[in-house]
Amino acid sequence: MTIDTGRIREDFPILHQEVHGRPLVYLDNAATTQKPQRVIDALVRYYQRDNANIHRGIHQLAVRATEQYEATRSRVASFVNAPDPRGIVFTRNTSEALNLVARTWGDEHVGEGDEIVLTVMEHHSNIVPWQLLAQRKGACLKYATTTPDGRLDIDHLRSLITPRTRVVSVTHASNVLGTITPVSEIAEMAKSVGALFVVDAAQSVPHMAVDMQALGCDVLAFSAHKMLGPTGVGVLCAPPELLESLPPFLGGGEMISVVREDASTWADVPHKFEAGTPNIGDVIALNAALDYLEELGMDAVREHERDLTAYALDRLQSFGGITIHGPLDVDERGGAVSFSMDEAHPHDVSTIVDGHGVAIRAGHHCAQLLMRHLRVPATTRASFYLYNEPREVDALIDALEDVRRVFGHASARSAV
Amino acid sequence: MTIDTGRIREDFPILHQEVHGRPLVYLDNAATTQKPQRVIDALVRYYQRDNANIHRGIHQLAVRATEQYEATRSRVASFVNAPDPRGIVFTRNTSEALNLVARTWGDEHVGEGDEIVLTVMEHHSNIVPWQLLAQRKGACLKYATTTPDGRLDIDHLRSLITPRTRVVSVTHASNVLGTITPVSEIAEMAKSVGALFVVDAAQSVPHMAVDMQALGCDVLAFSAHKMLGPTGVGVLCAPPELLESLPPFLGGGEMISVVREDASTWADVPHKFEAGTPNIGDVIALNAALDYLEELGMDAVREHERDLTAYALDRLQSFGGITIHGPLDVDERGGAVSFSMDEAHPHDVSTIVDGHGVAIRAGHHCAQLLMRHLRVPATTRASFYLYNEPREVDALIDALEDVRRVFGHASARSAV
Amino acid sequence: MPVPEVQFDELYRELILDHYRNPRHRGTLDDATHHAEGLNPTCGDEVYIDLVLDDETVQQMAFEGQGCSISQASTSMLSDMITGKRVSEARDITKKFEDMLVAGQEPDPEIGDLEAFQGVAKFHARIKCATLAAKVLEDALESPVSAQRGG
Amino acid sequence: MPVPEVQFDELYRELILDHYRNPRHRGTLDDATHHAEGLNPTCGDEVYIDLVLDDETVQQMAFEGQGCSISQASTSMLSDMITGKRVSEARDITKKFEDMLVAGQEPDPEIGDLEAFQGVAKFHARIKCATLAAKVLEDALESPVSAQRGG
Ligand SMILES: Cc1ncc(COP(=O)(O)O)c(C=O)c1O
Ligand SMILES: Cc1ncc(COP(=O)(O)O)c(C=O)c1O
Repeated sequence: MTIDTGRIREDFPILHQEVHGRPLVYLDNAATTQKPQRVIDALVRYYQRDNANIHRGIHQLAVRATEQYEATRSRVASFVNAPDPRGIVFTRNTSEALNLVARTWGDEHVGEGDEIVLTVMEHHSNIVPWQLLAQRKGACLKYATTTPDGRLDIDHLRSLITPRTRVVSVTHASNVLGTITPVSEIAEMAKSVGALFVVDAAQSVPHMAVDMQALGCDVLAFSAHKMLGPTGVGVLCAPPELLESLPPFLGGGEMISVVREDASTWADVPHKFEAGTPNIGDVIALNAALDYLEELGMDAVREHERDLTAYALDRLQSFGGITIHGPLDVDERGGAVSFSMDEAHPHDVSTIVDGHGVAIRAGHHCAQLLMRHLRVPATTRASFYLYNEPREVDALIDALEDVRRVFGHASARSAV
Repeated sequence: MTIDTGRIREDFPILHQEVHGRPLVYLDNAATTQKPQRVIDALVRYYQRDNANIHRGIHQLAVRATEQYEATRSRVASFVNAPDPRGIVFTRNTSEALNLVARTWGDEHVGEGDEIVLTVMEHHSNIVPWQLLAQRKGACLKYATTTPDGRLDIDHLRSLITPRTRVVSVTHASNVLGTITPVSEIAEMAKSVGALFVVDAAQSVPHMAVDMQALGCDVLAFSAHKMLGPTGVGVLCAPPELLESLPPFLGGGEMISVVREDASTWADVPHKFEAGTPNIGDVIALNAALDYLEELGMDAVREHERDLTAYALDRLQSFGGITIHGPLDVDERGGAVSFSMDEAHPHDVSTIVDGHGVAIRAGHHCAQLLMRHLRVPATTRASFYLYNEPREVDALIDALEDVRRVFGHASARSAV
Repeated sequence: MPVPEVQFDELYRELILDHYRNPRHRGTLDDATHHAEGLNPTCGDEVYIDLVLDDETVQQMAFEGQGCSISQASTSMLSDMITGKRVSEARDITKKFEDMLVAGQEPDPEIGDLEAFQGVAKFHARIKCATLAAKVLEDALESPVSAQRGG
Repeated sequence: MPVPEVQFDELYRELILDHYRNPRHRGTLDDATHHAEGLNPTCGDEVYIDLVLDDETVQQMAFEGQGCSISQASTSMLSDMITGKRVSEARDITKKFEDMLVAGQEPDPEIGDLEAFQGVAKFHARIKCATLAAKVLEDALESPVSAQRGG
């Protein structure tokens, strides 16, 4: 099955607008994706028909809301082939999921002199929680580097893993380089020293079929808003036994069993990790996003993005004066394409491109370590999703020509 | 200005449905409130027109989303008269806001033998985070009791405050008893010993005009979903200087300034406390809820609920065989009315009442300490909001008659 | 007052209300050989079960607890049903009772009066009230008192 | 290729591009009496400013930094503008420059060439790029080097 973007784009009302008098070309999907009408309808339906607080209510609305909320949990588990729905915790976003693991598992199992292995291409959300843990515990952080062509240097990663390694946490797909990492291989390295293996799947689960058990990771984290779902929902997946062994993260309503004056006992997982009223409406709407993705098929999504990425890499390379950061082989990468233009800073590129209705991102992409590693202050990034079309790549290239006109003009003049 | 529920109910699509063949009567507003079409429209508009990740984007959608997100922050600050929008942090819910304070301020300032003063009527969300803190630090918890008529025993509270008191955290309005607490008076007690004064305003901000600076508290916490807003947004209000002095809570994107391999520096408040992609859509929709409330006027909302509560207390008292928990004077209470029926357990009451289309709540209401204090296993609770009408109280009373028929019938029969 | 669509008589069968009003086997057993307790955190129902097991047979059962009619009546009725039965039969009855409630199966004749709870299956928020006793009983059958004291 | 609706020539005025290509006063000052640095965390722009203040006058200014055309050109142009001015005048210019950008006010004649940045006020995401130099300069004017070394 292939993706018919003509039909698909009908489902995304936001795409049918003009920006600065030009049709919107949305190429900032690594930051967040747009939502199909079906997801918006799910929100509307929830608030117009079923809204109630969950878990404790006996009345009809509470029963309906609870059943729909829990249905998303089961659906998420099967979407990534997690071992058990009881191992699915809804957080605000990927960042919170990673913090949860660092706070609970980390504080229990990481001690002075222990090692946490990351990579230089991690998003800040997969760095800072571990830094804070390392500071609390006197542990140390090690970063695997990348190869000159932008892949993960797996030999370097292997050399960092020692018997003192307690946590290995890596991104499954880089939000800057696009690089897909060999997660199963890393899983074995982590397992061989008994380290917890965490995968930041924020950029993989939305774009390809991910089977958590096949990957062999202990923890998988991702965000609904990057996969057609609403903002405000993150997912933490782990085996329920792992979660059961952890101390609580946030305290409050819903996560307790018995509260006494001096101490309390905890509810069963996953509720133990969902303190207070959850983001019920958005969790329920996530189910509609998963519906949408499953109907298309994640393999078709992957194939579509691979083709589009190949086309984009091609056009950028033949444009000239552009450095592409990350692998050029589309089998080793996802659809986030970062580049630098000789004549202009990424922010200037982004401003001019925006003037053409083309939304891309410029900056450090929450990956300052990688920027330093690449020796660039920032990059320009275009990132694709299932509704993007080759003509949108063309629109980007046209806009880049305008960047060259504005900035090239200046250099021509200054040469006079 | 008074509230015209006839007109208002037009704005709430969910209210116009039948449940079990009877018109829905929604009296579970302390758990969560329903949403006016305007709030639903704001969500739809955001996802159909403006959706983008905020703060780092240069393109049009990112600019629009960022401006609307920050506009809600300013609006929230003025809604509760907080000292500065930079002191408004968006969390998932009240529970997370309270955990944030306990983790950051608590871990910095509370030590062994220090005291944390709460009340027996606190929601678990205002107990468990402090218990976890006390356990981490070897601090001790003290609980102010209630008077026999269900008010806070202010003399008892005063007697608990000592020079070792580091935190005083109390609810502004009880979600079980309805009781409104004398917050300004408690603020002075807390200030006199230099304790941090935290107010759980989850049940007050939605129902009455709250002026944070007039109350004199350091921290105010509440939830959007209890005040016409979507699920998934909580608010923490504090002076920006207080927040600046705190260590970070969650680490990740958006909350950093510079990330280096071994350590990082933090963004300015409030961003330092908003790690990762926030719940952008729902924060923006909260603004529409505040619009709605401000147009009605919080004094009118309060008056409407007071009248309705008076009517409900009256009808329940004259029903007979019912014990009302909490003050009977409507000037000292909000619209959460808990009661026990002689002949039936709250869950049985709730099931039968639901059969009449009336949504109420039964259970411990996340207030197990209070249940023990009241010597009841659970209570039945009806709670009102701006769209409720006296005829809905009548519907509840009719349903309670059916409870009496079912359970009274049995006792009559067993007497044969 | 119009009669509601929901048939409460299906849920609150006379037999259930009778066990709620007049619980059988309520109390504790000084010579209990097995014991377990359980709590339904979502609604606060509590059940404590004492058993005297002898020769693979349930000689006696007693319970304490608090909660709604469904949780208390089901415990009472279960105690009636299993007293004098072999442990394996008690397990069987408990399992079939749960199957009726959770999986919505037609009641097995073996569960006797417990079929009165069949209506609960339709009230999703109340199923846990009815399965609490079953869970605690299953637990008690596995939990010798001496082991608890020793542990 | 159709011409876009947005008038980039308003933003990228020739004078700005010229300062970006050929920054004035770039470097450091060994005998700096005042110093400050600033970072725009949302976009990574960096500016470092050295000053020699003497007799309440800005004798010299030099800067280093990296970032977009707006952040670097504005620093360059500011350095041109304030060199030789009294400290109070430098503050005044800086303030008026910010007023134009943030408050959207008409440029005060006193800010001279800096009025080239007026177009930035319409590009909300870029205002911070232009105010960075102003903020770091204000900071530098208050930050004697000796105090920093001492502190
Ligand atoms: C008084 C009080 N505090 C705190 C909370 C917790 O709010 P949330 O579940 O939104 O975190 C509630 C809501 O149930 C409440 O009524
Ligand atoms: C690889 C990666 N990890 C983590 C995150 C953080 O996701 P969120 O902002 O939803 O917490 C992102 C999103 O920017 C990402 O691309």
